[in-house]
Amino acid sequence: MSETYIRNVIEAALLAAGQPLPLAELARLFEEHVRPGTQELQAALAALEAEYAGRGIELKHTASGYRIQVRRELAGEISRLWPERTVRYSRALLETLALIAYRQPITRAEIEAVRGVAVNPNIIRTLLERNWVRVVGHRDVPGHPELLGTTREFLDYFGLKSLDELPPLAELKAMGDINLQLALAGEETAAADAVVAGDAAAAGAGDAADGEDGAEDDELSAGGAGSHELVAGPRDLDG
Amino acid sequence: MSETYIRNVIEAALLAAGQPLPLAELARLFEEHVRPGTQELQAALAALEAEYAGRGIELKHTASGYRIQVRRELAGEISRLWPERTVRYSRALLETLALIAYRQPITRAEIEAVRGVAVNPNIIRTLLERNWVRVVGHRDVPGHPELLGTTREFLDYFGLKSLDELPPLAELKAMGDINLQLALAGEETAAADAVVAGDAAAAGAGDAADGEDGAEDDELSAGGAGSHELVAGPRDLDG
Amino acid sequence: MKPNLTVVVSNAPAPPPPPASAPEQVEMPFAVVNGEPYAQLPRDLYIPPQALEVFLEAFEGPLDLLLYLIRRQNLDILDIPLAEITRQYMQYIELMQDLQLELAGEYLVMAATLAEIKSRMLLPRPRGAEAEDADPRAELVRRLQEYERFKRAAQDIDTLARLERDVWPTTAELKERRVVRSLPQVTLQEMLVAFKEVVARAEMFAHHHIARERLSVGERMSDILAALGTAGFLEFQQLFRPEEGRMGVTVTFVAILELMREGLIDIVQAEAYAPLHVRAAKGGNLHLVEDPA
Repeated sequence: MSETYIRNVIEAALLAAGQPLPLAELARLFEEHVRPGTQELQAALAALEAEYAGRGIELKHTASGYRIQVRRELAGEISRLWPERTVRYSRALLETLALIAYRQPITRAEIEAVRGVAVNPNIIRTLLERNWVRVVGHRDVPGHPELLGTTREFLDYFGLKSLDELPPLAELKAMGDINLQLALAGEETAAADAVVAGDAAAAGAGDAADGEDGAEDDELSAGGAGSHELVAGPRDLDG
Repeated sequence: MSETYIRNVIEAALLAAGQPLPLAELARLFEEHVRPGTQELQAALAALEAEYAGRGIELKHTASGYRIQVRRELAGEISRLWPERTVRYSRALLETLALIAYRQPITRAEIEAVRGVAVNPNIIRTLLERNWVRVVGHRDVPGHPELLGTTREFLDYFGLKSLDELPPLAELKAMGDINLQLALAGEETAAADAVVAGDAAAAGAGDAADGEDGAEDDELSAGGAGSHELVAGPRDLDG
Repeated sequence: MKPNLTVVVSNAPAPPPPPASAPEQVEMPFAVVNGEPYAQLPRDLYIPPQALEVFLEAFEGPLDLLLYLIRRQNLDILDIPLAEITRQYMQYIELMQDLQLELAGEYLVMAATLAEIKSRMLLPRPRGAEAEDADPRAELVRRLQEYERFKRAAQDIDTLARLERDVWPTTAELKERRVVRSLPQVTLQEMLVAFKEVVARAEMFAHHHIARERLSVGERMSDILAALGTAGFLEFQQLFRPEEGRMGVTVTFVAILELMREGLIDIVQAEAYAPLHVRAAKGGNLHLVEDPA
């Protein structure tokens, strides 16, 4: 097996396949008695990758395997092939997707608890139809709500090898010991003085975020009970 | 516009489009103020064509435009991306293979004597084609029947260093089928690894290993046309 | 209705440009009018009602609106001036109601929650309680942070190189597809089970025995025959591989004896003390591998 031959077959196969190919499938393209080993295949892939440096295409390793894709740098030019095709996704959809991706398996009620609003059923349907999300089971609580998780297509679509490659989630900061009296007294001026404090994401240590879903559920349904009082409540506040 | 840039955009577009692109459409990919002329575009296409010499893909100019396609020379390899449904080997084939492995060198008549049925010539041919079995000589009796033995590929495929690693018959007999499966679980994965293809397909083959008895029975009873041969066969041998 | 509009404008001071040290979220465009994004409320009195509607509808819920109010003023999320934020929140709620926007129930729930927290903050703090437990804002802060991190995660996901927007899959057609059958896979275990069964079946014939174990001898016999098939004629010594050690040599020797016994090979010697040669047999008797005798 010459290196060039292996590389040529792999390149042609990745281009012909129309979907990512795992290493094992690349190996199967060769007759058994001339089948290259994993190292040879990986060397060929590395050679391809090097060849594509400085070109408009690149070799990408995603969850389902290897694919050759057009580089992001050429997005402007290539998107002109399909002027009206670019799909934009709403913030609501992306937030729902983010919750499913980072918190899977997760129920719709748990998503709603974090986002503080009901999830439009169309959003879940779109995610299911796109095959980014699937029902991975049911939570063992009354009503047996569906548990949602992401798919390999999701990873492929966003160019990820695994969920580990998702951008890291911002850390939660603990409130710490804030002097309540001070906070109350200083409230009016606090707005004016406000230092650069927005950096919740940057620092912080432990991630307290996990395993609180139950609490959120409670909260949401508890809050939902008092909905008529709400209209009156706000007025009093200003007085 | 650098030549490299023009070539990169054209290559990326042809590969992303999934259909032939005419020159005019290629030109439209570039911003108006940097749009290359026909000559520049054609020079870029010629450069691409030259680059693909000796590769698995080629640039084709058809009535509807330019297209990058897989070379015919690789049709065999690339077609393996879409294989026909895999058939499984029959029990008859596995028994024949096992007898050749354990009792080599052995003639077809000797295999038939043990199995009690005629060996379908296709079975021997399949094993020879698969390169698991070879003719190692001829027995010096009338008809000079071929003596069959296993090959190095056979050992490689099953992850054996030598035939000594096959468990002796006494040991096999002592083990129940379940124990056999347990005892061999380790070896089996080793075998799968050795073949690189040790993935989905191999696993699939393993999964499908059960419940094929119906087919085997057919074959056995087909062979059973010669159920009188069962008695005759061994006698021939004795002669 | 009008007075409310004025109130909102006066209460929405132009936010200071975000300091360079805080790579926070850029303030979301507050409205898009005729394709122009507005990051701040226009100073002039007339605001097209549709623009406000778009602005208010841009919020993903009460947590999002609260975050907007907090971030707009660069407030510390861990130390929210609750009275002020509540007041601003209520103004937006009233505005939405005045504009007769369909107000999701969650906005009203949040209004009630804010009112409740505010009133609890006026009460004396229970002694000995943990600071965070005691702070009535704690739960709200936690929810705001939790929502914000996923809001940001959504933005991060949106910046990933996405297929068909940022990067494109490639294809090259294969003109002539051939029919390919993939080879069946066999496990060692399958083969062993097959062997065990065929032997078990064979043993039902009384006069048939498959008992002898000569695995490696059999393999060596095949090797020798194959070598002779290629070379035709080999020096006796060449059949041995000393590097295999005594066991290997013995196995080879037994294999040669066995092949001779079966009449498959001949050993010839041109003259006394000349090297022995081995060749495939030209004549001889039939000897069975499984000689029942």
